[in-house]
Amino acid sequence: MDVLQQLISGLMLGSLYALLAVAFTLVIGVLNFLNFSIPGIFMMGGMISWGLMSQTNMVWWLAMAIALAACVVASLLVERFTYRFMKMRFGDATEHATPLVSSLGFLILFQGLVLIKWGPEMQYFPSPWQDPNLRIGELVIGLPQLASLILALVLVGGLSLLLARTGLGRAIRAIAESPDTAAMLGIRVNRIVPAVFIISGLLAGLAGVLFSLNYLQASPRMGDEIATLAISAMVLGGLGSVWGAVIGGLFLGLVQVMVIQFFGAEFLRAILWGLLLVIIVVRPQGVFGGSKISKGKF
Amino acid sequence: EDLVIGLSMNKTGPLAANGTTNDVAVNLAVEEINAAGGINGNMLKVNIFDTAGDPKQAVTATRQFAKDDGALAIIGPFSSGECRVAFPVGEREGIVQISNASSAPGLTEGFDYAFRNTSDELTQFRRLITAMESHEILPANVAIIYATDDFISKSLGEQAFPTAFEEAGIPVVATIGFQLQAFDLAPQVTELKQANPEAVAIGGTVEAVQKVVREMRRQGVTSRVLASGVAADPHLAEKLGADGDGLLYPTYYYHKLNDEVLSFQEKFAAATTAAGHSKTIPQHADASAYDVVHILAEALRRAEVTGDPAKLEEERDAIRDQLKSMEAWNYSGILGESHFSEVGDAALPTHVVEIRDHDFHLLDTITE
Amino acid sequence: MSGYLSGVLVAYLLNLIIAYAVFLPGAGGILNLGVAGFVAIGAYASAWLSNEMEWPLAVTILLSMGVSALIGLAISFPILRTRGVYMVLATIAFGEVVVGLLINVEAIGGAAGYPVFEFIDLPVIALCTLAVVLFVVWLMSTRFGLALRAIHDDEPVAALFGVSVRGVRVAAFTIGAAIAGLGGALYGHHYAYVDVIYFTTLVSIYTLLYVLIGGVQTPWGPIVGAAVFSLLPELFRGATEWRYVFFAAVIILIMAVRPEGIITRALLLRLKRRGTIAAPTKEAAQ
Amino acid sequence: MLLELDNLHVRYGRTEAVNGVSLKQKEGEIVAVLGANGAGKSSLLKALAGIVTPASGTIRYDGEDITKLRVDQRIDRGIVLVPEGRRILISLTVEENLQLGAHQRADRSGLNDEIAAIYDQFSNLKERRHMEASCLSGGEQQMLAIGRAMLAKPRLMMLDEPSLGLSPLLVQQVFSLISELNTGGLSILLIEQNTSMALSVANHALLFELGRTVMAGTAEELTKDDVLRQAYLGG
Amino acid sequence: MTKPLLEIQNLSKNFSGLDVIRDVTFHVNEGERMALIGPNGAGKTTMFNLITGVYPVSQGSIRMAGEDITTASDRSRAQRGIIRTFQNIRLMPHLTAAENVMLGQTCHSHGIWSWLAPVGLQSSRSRKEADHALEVSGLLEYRDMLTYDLPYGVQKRIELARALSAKPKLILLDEPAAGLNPSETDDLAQQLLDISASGVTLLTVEHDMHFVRRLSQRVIVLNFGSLIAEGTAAEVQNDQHVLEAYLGSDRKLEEEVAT
Ligand SMILES: Nc1ncnc2c1ncn2[C@@H]1O[C@H](COP(=O)(O)OP(=O)(O)OP(=O)(O)O)[C@@H](O)[C@H]1O
Ligand SMILES: Nc1ncnc2c1ncn2[C@@H]1O[C@H](COP(=O)(O)OP(=O)(O)OP(=O)(O)O)[C@@H](O)[C@H]1O
Ligand SMILES: [Mg+2]
Ligand SMILES: [Mg+2]
Repeated sequence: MDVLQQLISGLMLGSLYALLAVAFTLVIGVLNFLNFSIPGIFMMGGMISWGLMSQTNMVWWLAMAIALAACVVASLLVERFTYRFMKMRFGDATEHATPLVSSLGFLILFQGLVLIKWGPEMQYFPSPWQDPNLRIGELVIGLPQLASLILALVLVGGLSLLLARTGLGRAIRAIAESPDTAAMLGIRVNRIVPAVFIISGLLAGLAGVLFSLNYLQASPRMGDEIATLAISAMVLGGLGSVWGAVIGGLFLGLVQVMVIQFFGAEFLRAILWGLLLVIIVVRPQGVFGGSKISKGKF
Repeated sequence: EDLVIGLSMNKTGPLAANGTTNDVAVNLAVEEINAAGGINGNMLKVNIFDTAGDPKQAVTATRQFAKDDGALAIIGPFSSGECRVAFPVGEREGIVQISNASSAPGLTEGFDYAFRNTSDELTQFRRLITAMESHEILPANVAIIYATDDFISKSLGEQAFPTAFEEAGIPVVATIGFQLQAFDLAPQVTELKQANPEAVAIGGTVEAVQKVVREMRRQGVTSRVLASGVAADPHLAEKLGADGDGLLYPTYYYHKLNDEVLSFQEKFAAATTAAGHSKTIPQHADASAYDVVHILAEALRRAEVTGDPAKLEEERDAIRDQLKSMEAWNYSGILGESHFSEVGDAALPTHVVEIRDHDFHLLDTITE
Repeated sequence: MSGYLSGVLVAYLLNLIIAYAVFLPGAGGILNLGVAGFVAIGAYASAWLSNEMEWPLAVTILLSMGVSALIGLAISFPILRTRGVYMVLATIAFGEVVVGLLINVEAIGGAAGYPVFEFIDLPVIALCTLAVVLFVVWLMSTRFGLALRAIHDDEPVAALFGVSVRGVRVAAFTIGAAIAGLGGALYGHHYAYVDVIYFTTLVSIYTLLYVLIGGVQTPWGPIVGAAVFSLLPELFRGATEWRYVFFAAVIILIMAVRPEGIITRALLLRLKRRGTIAAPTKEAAQ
Repeated sequence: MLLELDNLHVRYGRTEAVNGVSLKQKEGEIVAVLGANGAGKSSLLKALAGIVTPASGTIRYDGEDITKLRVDQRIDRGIVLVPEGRRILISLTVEENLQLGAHQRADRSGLNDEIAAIYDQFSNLKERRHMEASCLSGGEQQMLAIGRAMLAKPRLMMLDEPSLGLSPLLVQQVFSLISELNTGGLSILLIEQNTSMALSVANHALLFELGRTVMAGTAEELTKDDVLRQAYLGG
Repeated sequence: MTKPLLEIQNLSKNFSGLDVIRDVTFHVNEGERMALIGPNGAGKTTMFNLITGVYPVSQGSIRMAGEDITTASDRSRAQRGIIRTFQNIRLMPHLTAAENVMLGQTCHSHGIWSWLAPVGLQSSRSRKEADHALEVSGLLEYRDMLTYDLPYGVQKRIELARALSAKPKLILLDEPAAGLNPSETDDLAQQLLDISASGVTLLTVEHDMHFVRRLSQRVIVLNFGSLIAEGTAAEVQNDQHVLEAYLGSDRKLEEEVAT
């Protein structure tokens, strides 16, 4: 029974990694851009929902909708000042380190603003439901986590179809390789790229909301810990492979739970990252990834 | 001549949750002292330095106070990590530093100029057990869960808790670790559940306690929770809601203790609101910082300092000597009657607090 | 010197040393986000050697650089197999493993951190930094530096002109690790305390950030980048909690205006050319 | 008039790449632009395609002022460029590259036949249709670039050095293709280093130097010109 | 007495099942000027990639100056004197023209000191050599400019200067005249003849037959990865297979291209 519970816990934890990993992989796989601001957007999803609910007594669904809208706006802001700006001046945003550095700047900015508004404490996130858990006998499954797993799978299915099958997908891949050439071919780069950022921001924000719902907490630093693991999940899955991101996320969740169970949390860091290091070194292009390797130079 | 005191604080940074309003408390005390005529006719002046929790900046702060500002003494640094690097600097410069919050064991040991207005966790936790014993609510067995990558939490989980439980003859049925920053504690709590303890002692910060308790209740673990002094927080009851029922913790600052404390709270609330803070209820670190100012003022008074730059060195030493012999003062602040021990830790009364029905209740106060 | 200034300066100089540890492999296109791991190794090694062995400081510092370099050398072979973001992650993973291991070694304090008894003050740190700057500037002007920059631009072509790509990359990574070790050793001896939680990936990320802000095309970049990072928040000290918001805004602004870093080769060449144009009479006379 | 340029200027920072060029092209004509390296020929085409914004001057196309239109809007109107340096997307397959050429077309019927026709024209591409374009040889990439532009169904096709890197046989093939397309009614603006080849298919030609037109006339007039012969026809 | 410098024996290369080079045998003599021509996709660039060690060979052998270099590293081939230019220019964009040229000298840097002596200084020997090389090619004015914003023609010339500064025995030129106008092509041909006169062996891939005729003593023709003809330019140009596969049978147009 307990092993089963541990397995479920692992998968559920992994599903949050997966959702965030998909947000990362979209921007990096589609646009070749490691967007460091995503943890900040994730955090805003949770914190803004909390802020609205606790400070203005707004109903939960409205608060979350507004929070998600804010995340989308934030993501577009990042697009405007990193990607678009670079594209306008240099044709290709990803040949430079700018997006990397400025998106990190945005992370600091978002965190700073939230800190000023709400202070650094971890906040209690009120659950709109009596018990947001599915209970089957002794087993407990977090519904928000289940939702993120299903959401991740559905979204990923849709996205991978979109990318592989439609003309839009082709256009996006063209932009990924060379925005300049894509623009020359008449692809509306300035419309498609924001769309990708909107989706990515929405996913990150949603992951943040689901995180808060599940762990009943929100804090200005809630993105820090989960982000590195989401990035790892993405890389493990292979850059730009949306399915890879999901599988990578679930895998990491499971590994994490198993390490804690069998070795203890004090060795989690060394074992988890050691394992990652070995995997990357043995398969330098990700486990499920194609051979596509980010061109990102600086 | 103004008498300058430095305040090394965490206005920003990862630990700002407990540090960000310390300056408000300090200013409150300074205003009171100055309004009452200052110290031997001289006004007290506080210089503030935000270290953002970064030890490097804490060193800069101590240096600035000691060398540039001509400070007589320093309040702070705030955290244990900062104290460790800043205490040696203060020692070299020969200036007193009184930390208002840090509680890692042995921080002040070996330093002549380092003090703190707190004490180690073992003493506090022992008192918690004593209180439980006298109220006949000692558990038959306990489990320990603690953050392995944080010094204080780790010393709680591996030293303070086991020692105290062993002394009281309570068997520990499970010891489980987690990482301070971890947000998902499901696997640990599942393990906890297997051990089925009557009470669970949590070694971790306020946030860690919240996370553990929430996950425990989610998985249906109903054991009583015992927390430590680092988890003391006037918001804890509200943050935990019904999940917090039965939780016990020891603290030096109990925010509902007496009228003196309540009036301090009122002043603090007014001052923080005026300064635009969202946090208006003081925590231990605030109350402690407030007391430290009064302690320092008294030390300055007794040392008959003049603030004359030429005599800075002697006066700094005189302040230290006064603090060393503080037991003789019979000083009492909002944290209660206190003095510094041989090594520089504070000897303060401990209040054991219980959370029931979304609120705090004082179970007992223990002095020895 | 004022205590405040010396405090800020020490922090700047230590940041600068670590910046060069990132810069050197970075000039060859290797992103090292595990640099904090090497800093930690250097800090603990030197602390342990001087605490337990009671060897002279110069010896322990050199040895700690050696230890860091050796580990760098060993890890460089697997890490340099990877590319792009994978390399970023591999180096992050390395840094995390170092922290994850050190925090469990009780002999050097574990999670409690480790006190260091021998003290090093500003003058020595300044001298060491100067040595590092001169060393890197010199190294970048040698054929080794040229090869490194060529590898950054186009690895296969560099190989076709006789550059030992692997050798140069391994050397750059290893020397970077040694410099990081030096930074760590100085850190430990100055602050008299080392604690793994101050050598996490975040430190590496910020270091890379300011190296990139300064620019990786020339060895002068880190000097400016580290200054932006260490001194700018000081300038905004008065703004208290808005301090980091301003700082972030400035970073975004700088990158928008100088996407390849503040100091680029093109900039230096332009300045140089302006210099020669400023003295045209002499050339005309020849 | 299909295309009318009036006093067009293109600048990159301080470099004046196109310096006051005027040009008229009738529907169904082939106009060749000749000139040395760096004369500003490519910059002119880029301005026409909307990739660079002219500093001043106007571009009229079919009577409409298109100076301020976006690239995709110009493609909608049938202005398509085969760029200098091919600009193939190497991570996409050959077929995907071709389809990208047609991605703006509203009418997609018959696209497959058209793609098949391109494969017939350039048999190298057919064999490699599902391979990543990164595998293509230099000349094959050039074929792909031309095929991609054809699939956009242009009215005005602009070719920037189409013969670059092509074998003599293929150069002939491309030029007869140009003639053929032209016979079908397509207007062509051509940049070519292979001056004699260009003049043999063009109706009109311009000679560029430092961003200015220094000579213009019918292809025949220019073929006979001594100065041109000396400099560009290799004696 | 001519002796072979580069010998290609039964060389084959396939990329995941696709035969790109099929059993090709030829040699280049010392001091010779030879051309390699063939239709697009015939495998010419691939041949260069095999000779310089960019790709491993599938079958066959490559010998340089009598030594087998089939499995030698790209770097050691450069050190033996095989240097090339590229069909698509590949200069280092963040290096100045002079530094690009200095990079060419790298294959003759042996010993730790040649790696650790500053080359950036105006007074260093490398720098002087590079300046000299640029001056000879008429490129001195670009010495301290980064190469990415230089005109195409200039970049091509810098690439050649870089190759020459490696003091090659054998230089492989991949479409050196592409994109140049006739007068520029002429200058290039003259420069290459001078280079050849100084004892360097040339192997050129080029589609401009006029240029090939002027430059090359001997021509080999690849088609679908196989060698289909070998001889002087004139001989090859009249070969029926070559006409069909490469030059086209439309003589009139061909003449025009050639003259
Ligand atoms: N993006 C750019 N930035 C700066 N200068 C440029 C840019 N593109 C072209 N130039 C400069 O503008 C001038 C004209 O360039 P353009 O490419 O239009 O000439 P061209 O006639 O097509 O030459 P080529 O025969 O080499 O293709 C040249 O001096 C070139 O260096
Ligand atoms: N890495 C590769 N993978 C698969 N096929 C390849 C690869 N490289 C080249 N090819 C194929 O091999 C053939 C020969 O290519 P190569 O570049 O050698 O031709 P080329 O003779 O130089 O042609 P061109 O004159 O057009 O440059 C081409 O058909 C090309 O598609
Ligand atoms: Mg051009
Ligand atoms: Mg080729």
